[in-house]
Amino acid sequence: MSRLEVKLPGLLMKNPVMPASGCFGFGQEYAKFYDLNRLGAICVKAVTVEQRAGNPTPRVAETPGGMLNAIGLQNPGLEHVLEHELPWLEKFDTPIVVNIAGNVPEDYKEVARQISKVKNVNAIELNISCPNVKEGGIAFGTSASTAANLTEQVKAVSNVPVYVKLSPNVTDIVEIAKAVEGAGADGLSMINTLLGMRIDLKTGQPILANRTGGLSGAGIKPVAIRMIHDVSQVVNIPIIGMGGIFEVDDILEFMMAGASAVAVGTANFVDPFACPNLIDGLETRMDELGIDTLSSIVGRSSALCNSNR
Amino acid sequence: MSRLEVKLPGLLMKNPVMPASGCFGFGQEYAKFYDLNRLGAICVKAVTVEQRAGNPTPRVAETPGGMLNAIGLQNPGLEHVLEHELPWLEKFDTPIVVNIAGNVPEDYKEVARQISKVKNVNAIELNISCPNVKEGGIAFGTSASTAANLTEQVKAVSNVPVYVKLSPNVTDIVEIAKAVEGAGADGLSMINTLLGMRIDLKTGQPILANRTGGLSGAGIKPVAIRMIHDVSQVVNIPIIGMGGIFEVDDILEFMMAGASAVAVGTANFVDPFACPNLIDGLETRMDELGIDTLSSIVGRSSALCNSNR
Amino acid sequence: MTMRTEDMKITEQKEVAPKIFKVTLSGELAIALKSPGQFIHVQVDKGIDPMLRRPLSICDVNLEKEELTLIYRVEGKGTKLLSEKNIGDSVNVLGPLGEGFPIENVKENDTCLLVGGGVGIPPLYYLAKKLTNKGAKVITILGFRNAGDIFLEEEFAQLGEVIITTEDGSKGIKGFVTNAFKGLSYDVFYTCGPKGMLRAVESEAVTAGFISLEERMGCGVGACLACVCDYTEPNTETGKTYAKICSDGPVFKAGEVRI
Amino acid sequence: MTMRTEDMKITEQKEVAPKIFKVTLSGELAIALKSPGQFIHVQVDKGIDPMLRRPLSICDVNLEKEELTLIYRVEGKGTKLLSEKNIGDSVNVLGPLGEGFPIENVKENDTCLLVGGGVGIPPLYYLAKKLTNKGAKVITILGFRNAGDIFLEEEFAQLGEVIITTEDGSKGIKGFVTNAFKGLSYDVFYTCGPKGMLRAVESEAVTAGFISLEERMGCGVGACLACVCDYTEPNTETGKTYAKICSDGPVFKAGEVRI
Ligand SMILES: Cc1cc2nc3c(=O)[nH]c(=O)nc-3n(C[C@H](O)[C@H](O)[C@H](O)COP(=O)(O)OP(=O)(O)OC[C@H]3O[C@@H](n4cnc5c(N)ncnc54)[C@H](O)[C@@H]3O)c2cc1C
Ligand SMILES: Cc1cc2nc3c(=O)[nH]c(=O)nc-3n(C[C@H](O)[C@H](O)[C@H](O)COP(=O)(O)OP(=O)(O)OC[C@H]3O[C@@H](n4cnc5c(N)ncnc54)[C@H](O)[C@@H]3O)c2cc1C
Ligand SMILES: Cc1cc2nc3c(=O)[nH]c(=O)nc-3n(C[C@H](O)[C@H](O)[C@H](O)COP(=O)(O)O)c2cc1C
Ligand SMILES: Cc1cc2nc3c(=O)[nH]c(=O)nc-3n(C[C@H](O)[C@H](O)[C@H](O)COP(=O)(O)O)c2cc1C
Ligand code: FES
Ligand code: FES
Repeated sequence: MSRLEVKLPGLLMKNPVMPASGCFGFGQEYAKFYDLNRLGAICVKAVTVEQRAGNPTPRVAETPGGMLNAIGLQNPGLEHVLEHELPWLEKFDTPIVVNIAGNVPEDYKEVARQISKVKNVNAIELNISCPNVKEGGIAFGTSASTAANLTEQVKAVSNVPVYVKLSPNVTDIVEIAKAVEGAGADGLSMINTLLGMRIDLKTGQPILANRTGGLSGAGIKPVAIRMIHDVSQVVNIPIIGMGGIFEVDDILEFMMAGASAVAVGTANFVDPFACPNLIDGLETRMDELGIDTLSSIVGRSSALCNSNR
Repeated sequence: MSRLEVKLPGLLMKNPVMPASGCFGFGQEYAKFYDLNRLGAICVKAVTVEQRAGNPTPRVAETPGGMLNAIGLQNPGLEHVLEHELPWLEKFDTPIVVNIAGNVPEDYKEVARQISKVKNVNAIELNISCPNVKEGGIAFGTSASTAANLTEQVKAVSNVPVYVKLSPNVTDIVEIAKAVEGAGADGLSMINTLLGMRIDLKTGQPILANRTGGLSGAGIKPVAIRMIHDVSQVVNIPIIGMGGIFEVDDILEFMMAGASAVAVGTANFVDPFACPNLIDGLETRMDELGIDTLSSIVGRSSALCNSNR
Repeated sequence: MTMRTEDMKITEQKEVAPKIFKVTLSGELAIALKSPGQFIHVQVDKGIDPMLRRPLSICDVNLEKEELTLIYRVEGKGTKLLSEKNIGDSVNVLGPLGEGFPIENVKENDTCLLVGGGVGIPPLYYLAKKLTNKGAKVITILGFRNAGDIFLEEEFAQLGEVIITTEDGSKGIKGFVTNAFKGLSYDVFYTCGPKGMLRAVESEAVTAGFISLEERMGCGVGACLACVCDYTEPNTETGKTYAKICSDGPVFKAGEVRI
Repeated sequence: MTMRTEDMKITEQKEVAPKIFKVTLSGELAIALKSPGQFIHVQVDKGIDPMLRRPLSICDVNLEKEELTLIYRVEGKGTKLLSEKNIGDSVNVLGPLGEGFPIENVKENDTCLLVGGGVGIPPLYYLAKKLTNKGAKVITILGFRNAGDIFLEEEFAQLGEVIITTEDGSKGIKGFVTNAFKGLSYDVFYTCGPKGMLRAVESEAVTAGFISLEERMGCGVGACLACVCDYTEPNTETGKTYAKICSDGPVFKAGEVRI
């Protein structure tokens, strides 16, 4: 096993880095910059049954150390993804994770059923945490019982492992994580964006047409680390960690906090080469810190915490 | 009435800027840099019945665009504050807000009863949102009914207006705000810090001795703006806004979002002159934006929202 | 593949009108341009604040010196920081991005009407050069708020007729760019500027033409869907109902998308 | 009041040992110093990342030229950024802060033992100068990891006897600073360095002395309570059970606080 390899349900990753859903389209744009086989995995934009138009523009606003987005799950719909996007990805031999969303449980199930039959789909990421849509999305992610119920239904129709993507906009993320684990989730993805707003001083109105948006970027990292740490202490399923990863050290920090792999979102916008650059920087930094293999530090903080008690 | 003046229950402020609790001690340190009369008000560190030792060190850690703190409500205790800190503040004629905390409702009531009798105390800030103590603190701030109950009890024994300081670490801050308003709160302070963590890569352990800490600083501003906006749409009591105020524009953004005054925390550490500098910059920026008086923009976004529907 | 990132060195930086700066950047990226109207995504500073890149149109290209020129207005934090960079400093540039103004169908002696407002004017300059190179005739209408704001007038004048409009009438025709349309005849139009202006131009113009849009952007390369606009009709080739301004645009056929 | 903030200009910046830099800052703040062992709180960069100031001890002061010198190790982001600043650049400095080493009670011909480890050494240099100015005799023990890390040796040698210890024995006495204590006689000791070293020095030393502590800081001025440590006994004057390292310290009487 190589130093960078990590193994998660459905995902044998040559390195722990995948792009985060919604920040990488279906891969075609960034394939113009580098070979996507360099990635540990690819996580694509949320897919819904029908094509979705998303929210009006402006859809993004900058914040100190971060950005808000309110895309609103715009996507070409399940059929188009099955016919065009996933086939295009067949030429790569890196695992594919498909993020799925919907308004009602039936929508999620429909997407999960069909997507998980596709031969190059290795896992589903169940998005119960999109803050930018009126129905579905975050509404499923803020109640433990609703989240567990949806997880169970989606698991029942999926042929591939299901990672549940949690919302940080909750009082007790540990409770929700435990509930979805109990409902059969194979893993967790955390965190989605924090709800935020920016006001345009010239108009006194929110910059985003949707008024609120999801906060991502460097500034949210400590919130993600805290939640991943807390959740990794109590669940026995792996966590894909994300939220503000911009530097090589951030990857190691997420893994020490309890993540088994990581996803990089906003950083792709700052530098289209963010993912391969981070991957390339990992080994040197591991040498400096005396880390032999990544698999040895995964959940290290969790292990140490336990032995400290 | 001057351009910068704002009027809140118990607080006639010559400008909308006060230091945030815990970031300004009891005023003595920053009085070495400038005349505290320049401030719109002064909010002092949390006071508890007994002297408290707080958490072990390290108590602070830096994050991208922010910082974590886990002071743990260290303070010299009610008696000392009554005998030394508040009398020292008598020489200023700017309103004083005292932040109070405790482990159980009786503690809060005891501090509120005694503090609100002091002649230079103009308001109480009820801290139900400290993330860094085991008992009390945030535990009161994450349940609407507990928060309302405590508010009611403290109101009953207070001779001065009570501002309830809300925690952002909740699923539904609007519900909590409405509950404390219903329980008699005269105003709200929001937001306290977001729970966060940083890991030291050399040890694999959290940097803070307390493991988790409260995230403050520029990066949390959009979260604060969102919460203040949402709450200001439904409550009829004023909001003191805080969370990442570093620039003059931030003050205006908070006020347009729905705040009636603002508090500046972490920025004091970056620049001891942060508060007076922000105050000095307000009028020029108001001129540029064509804002006549601050009282005219307070809650402007709230008013506009309503008219948009 | 021509899109890339590159640290480009500033070889010129000057204020050409109040708050309007002209900056010249040197690097190989300059020669990768496909068409006038393309833009670059500029990282004005390392670090996390500002976080996002800033989209700025390419105003001129010097292929020999491997330089490109931008003209930008200082709006907020990012453009302010850019204006504070000095000659010799570098900025990281992602580009060239987007689909620019098509000029393939313009024939020698065709008359092209170029209509620009404010910082929508810069991309029209390289367009004007390309068109005149092809032997086409260029008439340019440049709209400004007032006489003090005017820039690029002389440069355009060397390529053809220039009509200035100012909102306050302090120079040229008073009012908006469309006030200058009367009596002009042309074969195609190209326009870039604020949305209101684009709408007015689209409805006043009597020929086919092309408009260049602006929108807040995330990635700049088509991956994040921050910058979409709706096609008036689903795109005939792809069936798509929306376009990404960063990669399908910023230039569209007039009438092709809703503005 | 002497505490202030000031943009100080860098007049010297050089690497004196691997990752150890010496920087000289010019400005009026330099002459506001009260005592050796005080520190300044340096804003290494404008902007929000890094956000907090960095506490660094004053290593030397030139009153005539209004300059102060720091010696710092590149640890993380902040010190790295500082090391990348060039001569002519400015950094904002808050200071001078804290209570330094008391020297009032040192008499002519007293022998003072100065014990420093790593980047705890710099503040001892200005102390040594002050002490020798008073006519006291200074013996300095400087502890390093290995011979390559050594800095300030010659400077201290000009002021008195210097004993070097290295952990790997590559120069001087092998082991820790306390290995050099045997046979020394002195009237007072002063020490600064890692906590383990301070504890060892405190327990080995046979006279009264002073220790200088480090702690992560927020404000640097006593307002945020980030940097506290416990008094071994509640302070006799104030009844306080804790001290703020930034304002009550960083220097304490040996035994006064728990380390
Ligand atoms: C394709 C394209 C080409 C452009 N070409 C030019 C040009 O040649 N000259 C010029 O002066 N301006 C141009 N603009 C507008 C320019 O991008 C904005 O003025 C600039 O991004 C503002 O950044 P700021 O940091 O100064 O303002 P801020 O308000 O601090 O910016 C905050 C965020 O909002 C975005 N933003 C703000 N205003 C705009 C806007 N009008 N369009 C897109 N994003 C915006 C910024 O990019 C940033 O992400 C162009 C925009 C686009 C989309
Ligand atoms: C009173 C005092 C005097 C000091 N004098 C010197 C000196 O003369 N020379 C020198 O090389 N170092 C000195 N230090 C240590 C120096 O402050 C840290 O090495 C430095 O802050 C690290 O910053 P960074 O950005 O490089 O590291 P990072 O790890 O990126 O810093 C992150 C945060 O942790 C804080 N931090 C990290 N390590 C320390 C530490 N050891 N002490 C306090 N805060 C820390 C930083 O200030 C910052 O807030 C002193 C510390 C104190 C408290
Ligand atoms: C523009 C944008 C679009 C996003 N779309 C999705 C999405 O479709 N599904 C999803 O689960 N998360 C989505 N996210 C959230 C990211 O996957 C990620 O959880 C979040 O941005 C935090 O990571 P970052 O700080 O590295 O960006 C989106 C984020 C951004 C910025
Ligand atoms: C070091 C520190 C100590 C704090 N102590 C308190 C406190 O005692 N009581 C309280 O209500 N809030 C406390 N806070 C929270 C601040 O008052 C404020 O709500 C928060 O820091 C957000 O504002 P800022 O981003 O401007 O710092 C503290 C914050 C910091 C950074
Ligand atoms: S900016 Fe990301 S798709 Fe256009
Ligand atoms: S750093 Fe704030 S009290 Fe010492």
